[in-house]
Amino acid sequence: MVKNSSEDSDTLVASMPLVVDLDGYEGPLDALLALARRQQVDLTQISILELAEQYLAFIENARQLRLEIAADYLVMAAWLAYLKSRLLLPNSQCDEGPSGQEMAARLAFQIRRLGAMRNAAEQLMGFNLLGRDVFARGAPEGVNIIRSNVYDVSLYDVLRAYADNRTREEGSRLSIEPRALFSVDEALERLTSLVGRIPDWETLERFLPSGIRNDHEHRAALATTLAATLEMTRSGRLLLRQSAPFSPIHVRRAKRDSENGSDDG
Amino acid sequence: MSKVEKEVRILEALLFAASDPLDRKSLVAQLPVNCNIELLLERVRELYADRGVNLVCVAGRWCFRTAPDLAHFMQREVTMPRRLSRAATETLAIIAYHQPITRAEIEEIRGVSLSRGTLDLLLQAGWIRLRGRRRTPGRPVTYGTTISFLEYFGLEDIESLPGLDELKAAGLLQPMPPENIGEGDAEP
Amino acid sequence: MSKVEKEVRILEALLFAASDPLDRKSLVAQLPVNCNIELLLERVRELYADRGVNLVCVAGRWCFRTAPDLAHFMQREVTMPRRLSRAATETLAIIAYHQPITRAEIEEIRGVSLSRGTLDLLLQAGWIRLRGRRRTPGRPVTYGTTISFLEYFGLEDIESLPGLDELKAAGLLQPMPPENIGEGDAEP
Repeated sequence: MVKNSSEDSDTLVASMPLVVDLDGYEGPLDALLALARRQQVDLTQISILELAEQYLAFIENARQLRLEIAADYLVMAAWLAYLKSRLLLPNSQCDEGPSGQEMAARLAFQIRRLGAMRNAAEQLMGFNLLGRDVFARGAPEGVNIIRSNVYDVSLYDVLRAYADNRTREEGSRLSIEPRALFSVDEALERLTSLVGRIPDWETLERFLPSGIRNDHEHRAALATTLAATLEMTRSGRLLLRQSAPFSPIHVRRAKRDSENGSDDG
Repeated sequence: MSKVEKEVRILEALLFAASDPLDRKSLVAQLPVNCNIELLLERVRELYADRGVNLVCVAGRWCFRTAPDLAHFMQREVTMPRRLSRAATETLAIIAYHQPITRAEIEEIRGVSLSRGTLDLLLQAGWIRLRGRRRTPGRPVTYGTTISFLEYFGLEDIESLPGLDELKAAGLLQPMPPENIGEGDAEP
Repeated sequence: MSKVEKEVRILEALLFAASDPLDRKSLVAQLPVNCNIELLLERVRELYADRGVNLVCVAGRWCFRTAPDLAHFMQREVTMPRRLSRAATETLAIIAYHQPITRAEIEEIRGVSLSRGTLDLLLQAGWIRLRGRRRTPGRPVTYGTTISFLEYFGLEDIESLPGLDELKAAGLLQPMPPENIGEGDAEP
């Protein structure tokens, strides 16, 4: 941290090595405020040019120390380098946009404003705070006069409730797509309608439904169709054959005496 | 100010701020050392004897109490503020954000059915009102918030409610990690 | 006992028994008719000026508080509020002085973006509230302070913020430097 008190003299400031500790600052404006406080006690009199140089030196120093410098510090450095050039150049070219002086004044304003707010915050925290310095009646006797609000709920509670609800909602809106898988019932129905057309051994694969889009559906259809053939085999309507483990499964209509030759259509 | 007077002031402050009557021991522990607690208590008792607040000793412990003769000035029906239930708060928030909204829509957003009293309670509190009827089958009643709602919550108009992005920016709305799905516990 | 003295006693008792600061209206409603509330409050204030408990006006409402100089005799661990970070106190101060103010404006003053929890924490503590929306593109939400803020810091009203007049006079509460230089974007 740059200590910011008791260094009024410019020569002293100039001779002071810059202490580089980026963690000590909350952003470039904060760093500039700290540098400005070194420069002068009265923030209304800051020299922006000098401040720009100090800041650039500060960033350069940090770079040499190979400290990681956040992007906004570098943006500020680039902007200050530009401002410095604007301030140093004679104001001859009458381009649009604010002059160097105007830009400097605005920056000085921002620094003063941040400084003022920081002082105000310190002053506020130095007040006699309720519960820290002064205390309310510890045991009010409960005569709560004119309190027309029956419910104790703040806007914060309402917002919180809504936010929680939305959070739950976002998290739980999990729509499960209906899976177009072939069911055993469907396979049974399909095979039943086809069974008359399987006079000879055919591979099971041939009886899968059409419109299968991927391997996943294919495997599911194969499993349900197999289950259906097993069921139909059990009830004596089909025959199944597999010559070796993992080899293709073949299906054939079971010839039943009663149906022989009659149900081919 | 004499030493005793100073100690009397401390004793007053301690007794005032205490949430329970204090016994001699705890008083002595908080007062400066070597003070005469009996003398101090007697002083305070005398000081406040004719005031609106008196020092009394109950069960060996000391506290301030309003003077008994003023009891009838202290009486006023006490409407102790009750906490609004979570369900009611959430319902109120949903109505505020989605008005005009029907009961069924509220239930859909909350994911649970609305218990009978919730809307009644909010209507009674004067925060919501009937807005009209939806032009859909069954013509369900729609609800919205009232002027009292705005006044109570210090809102200029209903547009002043922060949007989802703003809730997010204020840190209220937090993305929920997927692990929590199904537990219904969105507390961060 | 004179009429005024009697009324002073009642006022003491009322203020003492109340759990929250009381405004003039509530006090008048409880006191006997035709009493001079200003005079009574002044009397009580004087009576307690040097006592261990003082009458103070916070947020335009009256209450007793322990004398600030006795702070170190009070049992701190009981209600010690959690320490606010520098970012949080600074944000609170900026909101107090610049209200109504948007999140973007707070960030501009601080020169850094606001971390997620800061506003949430201040909202939860009940010190800030939503004020409305700025009539600018995007209609951003604006924030301001609450009555609890005044109570916590013991301020009579928002005009009592330290140095408010000086800051105003120095133009530091305006969005732009007092000279109001150009529209050039000098944003760092």
